[in-house]
Amino acid sequence: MRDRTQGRRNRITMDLLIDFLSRLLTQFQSPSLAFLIGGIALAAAGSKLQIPDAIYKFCVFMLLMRIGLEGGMEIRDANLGEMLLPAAIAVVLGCAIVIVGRYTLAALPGVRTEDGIATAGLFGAVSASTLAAAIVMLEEQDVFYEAWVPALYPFMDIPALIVAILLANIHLARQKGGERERVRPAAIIAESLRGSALSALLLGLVLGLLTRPERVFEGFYDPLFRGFLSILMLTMGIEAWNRLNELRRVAHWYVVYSAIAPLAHGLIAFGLGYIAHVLTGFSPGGVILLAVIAGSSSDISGPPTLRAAIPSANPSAYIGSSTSVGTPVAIAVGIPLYIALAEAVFGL
Amino acid sequence: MRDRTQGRRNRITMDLLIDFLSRLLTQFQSPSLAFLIGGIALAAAGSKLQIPDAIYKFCVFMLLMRIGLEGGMEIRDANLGEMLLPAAIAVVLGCAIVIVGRYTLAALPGVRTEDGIATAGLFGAVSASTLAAAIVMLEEQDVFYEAWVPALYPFMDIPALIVAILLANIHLARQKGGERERVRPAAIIAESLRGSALSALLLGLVLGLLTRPERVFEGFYDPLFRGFLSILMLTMGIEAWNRLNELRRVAHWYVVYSAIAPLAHGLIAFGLGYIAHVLTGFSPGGVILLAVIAGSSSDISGPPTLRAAIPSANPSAYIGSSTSVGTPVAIAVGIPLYIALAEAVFGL
Amino acid sequence: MRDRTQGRRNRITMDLLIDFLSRLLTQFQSPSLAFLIGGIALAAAGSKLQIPDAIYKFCVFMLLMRIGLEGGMEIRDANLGEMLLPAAIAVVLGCAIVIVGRYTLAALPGVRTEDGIATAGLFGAVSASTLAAAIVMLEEQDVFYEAWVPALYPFMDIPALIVAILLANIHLARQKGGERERVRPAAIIAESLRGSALSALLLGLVLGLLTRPERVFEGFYDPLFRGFLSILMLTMGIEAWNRLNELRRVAHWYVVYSAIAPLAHGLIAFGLGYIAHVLTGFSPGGVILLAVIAGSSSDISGPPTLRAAIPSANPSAYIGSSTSVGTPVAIAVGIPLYIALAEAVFGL
Amino acid sequence: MSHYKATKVVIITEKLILAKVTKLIEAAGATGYTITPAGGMGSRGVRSTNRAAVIDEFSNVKIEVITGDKQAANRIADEVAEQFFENYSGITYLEEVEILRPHKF
Amino acid sequence: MSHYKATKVVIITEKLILAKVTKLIEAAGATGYTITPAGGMGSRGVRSTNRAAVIDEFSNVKIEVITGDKQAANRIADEVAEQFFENYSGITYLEEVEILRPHKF
Amino acid sequence: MSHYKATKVVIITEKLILAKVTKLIEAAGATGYTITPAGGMGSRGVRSTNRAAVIDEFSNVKIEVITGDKQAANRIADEVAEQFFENYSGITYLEEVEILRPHKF
Ligand SMILES: Nc1ncnc2c1ncn2[C@@H]1O[C@H](COP(=O)(O)O)[C@@H](O)[C@H]1O
Ligand SMILES: Nc1ncnc2c1ncn2[C@@H]1O[C@H](COP(=O)(O)O)[C@@H](O)[C@H]1O
Ligand SMILES: Nc1ncnc2c1ncn2[C@@H]1O[C@H](COP(=O)(O)O)[C@@H](O)[C@H]1O
Ligand code: NA
Ligand code: NA
Ligand code: NA
Repeated sequence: MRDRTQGRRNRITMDLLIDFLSRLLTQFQSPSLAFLIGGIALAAAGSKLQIPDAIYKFCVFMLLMRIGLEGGMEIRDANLGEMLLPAAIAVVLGCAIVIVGRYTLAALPGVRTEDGIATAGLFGAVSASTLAAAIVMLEEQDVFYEAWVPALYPFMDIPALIVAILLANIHLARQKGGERERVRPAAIIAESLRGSALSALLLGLVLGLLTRPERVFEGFYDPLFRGFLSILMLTMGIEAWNRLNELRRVAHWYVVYSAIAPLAHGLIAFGLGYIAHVLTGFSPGGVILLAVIAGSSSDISGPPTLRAAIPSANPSAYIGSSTSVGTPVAIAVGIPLYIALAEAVFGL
Repeated sequence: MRDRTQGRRNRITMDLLIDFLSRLLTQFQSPSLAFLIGGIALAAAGSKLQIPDAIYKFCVFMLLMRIGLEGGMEIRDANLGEMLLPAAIAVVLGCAIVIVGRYTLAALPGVRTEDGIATAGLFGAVSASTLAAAIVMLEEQDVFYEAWVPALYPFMDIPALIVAILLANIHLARQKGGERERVRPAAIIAESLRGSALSALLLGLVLGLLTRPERVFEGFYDPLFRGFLSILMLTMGIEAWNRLNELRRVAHWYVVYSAIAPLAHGLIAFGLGYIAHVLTGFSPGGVILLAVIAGSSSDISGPPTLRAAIPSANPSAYIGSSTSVGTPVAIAVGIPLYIALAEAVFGL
Repeated sequence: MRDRTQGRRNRITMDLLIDFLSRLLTQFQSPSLAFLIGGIALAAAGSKLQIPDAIYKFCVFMLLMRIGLEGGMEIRDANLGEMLLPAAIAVVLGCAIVIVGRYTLAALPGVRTEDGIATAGLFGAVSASTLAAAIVMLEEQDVFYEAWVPALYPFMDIPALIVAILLANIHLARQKGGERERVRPAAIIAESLRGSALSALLLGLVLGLLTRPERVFEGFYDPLFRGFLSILMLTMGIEAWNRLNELRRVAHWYVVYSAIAPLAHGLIAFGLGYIAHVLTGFSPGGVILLAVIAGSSSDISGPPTLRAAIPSANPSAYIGSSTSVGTPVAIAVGIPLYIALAEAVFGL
Repeated sequence: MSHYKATKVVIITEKLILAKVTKLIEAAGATGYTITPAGGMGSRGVRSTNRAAVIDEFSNVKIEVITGDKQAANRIADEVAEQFFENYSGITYLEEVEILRPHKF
Repeated sequence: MSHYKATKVVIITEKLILAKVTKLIEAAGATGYTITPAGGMGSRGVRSTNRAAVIDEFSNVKIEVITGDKQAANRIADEVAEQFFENYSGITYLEEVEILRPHKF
Repeated sequence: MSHYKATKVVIITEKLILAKVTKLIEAAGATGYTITPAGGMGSRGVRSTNRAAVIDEFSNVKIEVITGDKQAANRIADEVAEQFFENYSGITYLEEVEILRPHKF
């Protein structure tokens, strides 16, 4: 009797797993992933193809402005009360990822504590390109999410960076035996909001909220979104490969952390998102995006912030980890994984 | 009896005014203005968001090529005789603005005559971005204008620059007591037409006139117009703020002039355009654009021309005036004003 | 009796010629040609209009990615066996053009043999912008061609460059009386494929073949194709004029060769393509594109390859020839000629 | 015109700290400086210009300061090295130059 | 190879007058010059590179001329300063350099 | 800090051969180099920056190498000139500089 139940259970688990794996597989046909992998392959083959710097910056601007505008326009008649719980989760996750990451990394052999803190900081922070890729993939499959979800970005990004800088200062003060430098969170918040990525996102949000940008959104920012994302993915792929040799100079444990952390963070966020789904009706698409945000690691605005605030940390370690391993894993494995998981869990 | 008439008149005036103000208010929802103000706000907040130089230049090219192509295609079967009177008004206005401006500015305390001449020259000349913003706002509201109206641009721009250079040479010759340098208008005209802005506009006109660019116009230049304008507005806003501190080094009277002159010029042009409307049937949309052209102050091609031709004039004065005050006023106040006025006058 | 037949024949020939010329004439209304000529005219007039370097590079990327993606998507269910004969023709033509060109040029007075070899090499190689212009013109007229035809590009380009480098080394070895340097074709092939142009084309092909980029293709790469081509044509026109004075420093015979060679190569390729049409049903559109590829001369990736591999050849000679004369002739005369010829021959 | 000796301080470092370095330069009393974009290779690896600078702030800049006051030049070079080059990549060196208008520097 | 003394004239000024300056340089008999983009700060305020140069011609360029003829070098520096630096922002200075192939300069 | 004499080798040549030149520099034992984009005019005509570089590899770069070893500096200059300047456009020259931390170069 017990054996039969066990057998049936196994079979059901098996079915679910196969179902899940086949869903995962179809996710890999997305052109976003293809451009990312194409970029890696080109760079690995020594191709001279380069996306000009001005075009790359323009792509980032276009994507964030588009995400912001849409958010702003739809937030107009949204119930922002719903945003409270997910925003709180985002803040908590951002802080927790950095704290856990700091002690995990510092415990690994060959990892200097400052470098570990900075790396954990980037993995707590958020990648705009990963978020944009997830948005396109959700739209391709007509998965609904609340318009304010992309606006969770700063709620996770900024706390993560602040915590990282704080931990670094505590550590350095302890090391030098002297007094620790004052960290002024307000200054870091202001500095973050002034960065080009968050500036574009917030400008879009405000314009979407207060003005009537429907025509320029529908005629320009929205239709070009997918195309500029493909170019950004290509650039991130090329960059991932080019930064790989920085990783060769640091401990191998960074690679291990960077490959596992995005998925661990994403899955934890998925779980917390699921709780929000049960409690407040947070949409399945929102749960996926929350997981993507948590699983992503900052590659544009985080590094300069940390380089300026934790100068003694070695950028080869944290940039290599985030750009060369973290982002490709977060995009190529993470996004398909969360979508497939949501299909299995929510029956999308 | 007289009192009642007076009262009724007052009431009608009042109604008209309220009507006008409410129309003016709705104009402010245009995303073009929003992006301009957004740019100012970002720069004021110290944001690091920057539009790459190559993208900015590309935006300007796209807008002028699009304006030129449309003009060229529609001019094919236009009655160009109609253009004569407005073109003459444009030439006269361009010269008059500079001459009046020169004496107005020179009479103000703390203004060096050369600097005043150069400033008046820029306010007589034309801003391509302001013109593009007006075109989009007219299209948003389906206001008709003759296709050749944007081609009035050089008819006001070039005479204004020539007069400014002429006045400067006369002044400098008088100052030095020596002979004045020869001004060769033909050389200045050629130089102006060779500038990147007018070159793009003219190339578009010629291509629109002589070839069949309908498909590339409808599939590329036209649909992207609105979007690239939004980016240009953002850039102009950022630039306006960044140039403000140049104004701090010069007399405050520049600010006063730059805030009043655009509207004064625009309203005078509106009046002259109205006369052309009565005499030759010049369209209300054309009257608006004529006012916009007159009210705009050159910010791309004018400054280098004047810097080269009037080297002793202080660029902080004239560029600060035009870019930081003139252009924002011309776009944010001028355009809505002329449209609202046309609605009141022509009952659009 | 004989006279009457002769007369009738003459009349038919005459009719065909008039028909052909009138078809040729309508080809000239294409905006692609207009932008090319516009660029030449602007540069000749001393205009300061410039397309920023980043935008130019982006245009090239967009065009080649679009050509590649479409090719890749349609190749999926193509019969690639059909490609064999045209590909073989492409290889043979690429080699033959260089060999014949080398001896032709070396026989002309004032031409150094190395310079002649490098020039012939560029004319054997392929111009991506010319190919893109032809594709747009065929689409404008709804002329069908097999999706794999643009992929013939590397089959002519790479052999031509290899043969040129080989001939140069043989010549230099003979000159120095010493041993000739080893040419490693594999290295040259790898180097060519790594160039930015072929990299983009191949990446597009692979992505089109293996993933599902339909939406990004239809929403971005395809609709923007025509527009970016117009900007590329403008740039090539400006460049053609700017490089003209390099030609002034070398023998006039380069101009003669560069004006005749593109058409000669194109017509020979048309003939060979016609044979493939008869033998294997190669489409008329394919025949036109084959002629365009053969008639085009490399202007982006060929020059650096030759400069690196044949350092003693004078770049003024070969770049001037290809960019200033070869490309304009290939686009403005060649493409219309082959289309008109195909209309006459195949009755499109 | 007669010519005068002056000193040029050259600093090649990360763009990220440009603002801090120019502040230091201004504080040292220099009348101006010139900035050029730069890439390079040094003990901390290669820094490229041109290609998509995903992290723009990490490319190099070259800052040149001309001053008639040799002491100030030394001070700038020493202070920049001390304050920044432990943690940021960078080099600094001095050159002798000849200027025309000593009041300008 | 043996080395020879030569002089390098450096001119940092507004892009707007680049053509005029290079004409002056060529007229002075120099065999060449090198141009690099530059930003900077001086008595006439800050000039940035990189960000959208709405008025492109106002950013700086750095022009370097190497010549074996010290007189020509002095002449170039003096004339540029005289002709342009009253109205345009700019500085000029000279450096001693060592060249390899004196016929080139 | 005390200062030390060192030599700066400057090479201005075509971007196309940048990789080969830096390889030669590294082989000569230099600890680093700095690269700036450049345009210019010389015996082989004008090379522009900025405008659409249809053939990008033909614009110029300026490469600067600082080394405490005067012999190495001479060797770099001589070898670059010998190996490349017959066929590629370019110049090279040396300058004396003063460095702060001799172990770095
Ligand atoms: N020996 C050198 N010669 C010229 N430039 C150097 C040298 N060493 C370092 N640099 C420049 O200084 C930057 C920082 O050097 P480093 O701190 O050693 O990585 C490098 O990226 C180069 O641009
Ligand atoms: N002391 C200095 N050191 C280095 N560069 C300077 C100095 N003074 C001026 N410059 C450069 O020369 C340009 C014009 O200077 P000015 O005419 O003083 O505004 C500035 O933008 C700087 O690039
Ligand atoms: N006399 C010179 N002064 C400064 N730079 C020069 C000089 N001659 C040549 N150059 C630079 O070196 C490059 C190559 O010179 P060339 O090989 O003579 O064409 C030129 O494009 C200039 O950038
Ligand atoms: Na994260
Ligand atoms: Na005006
Ligand atoms: Na060919």
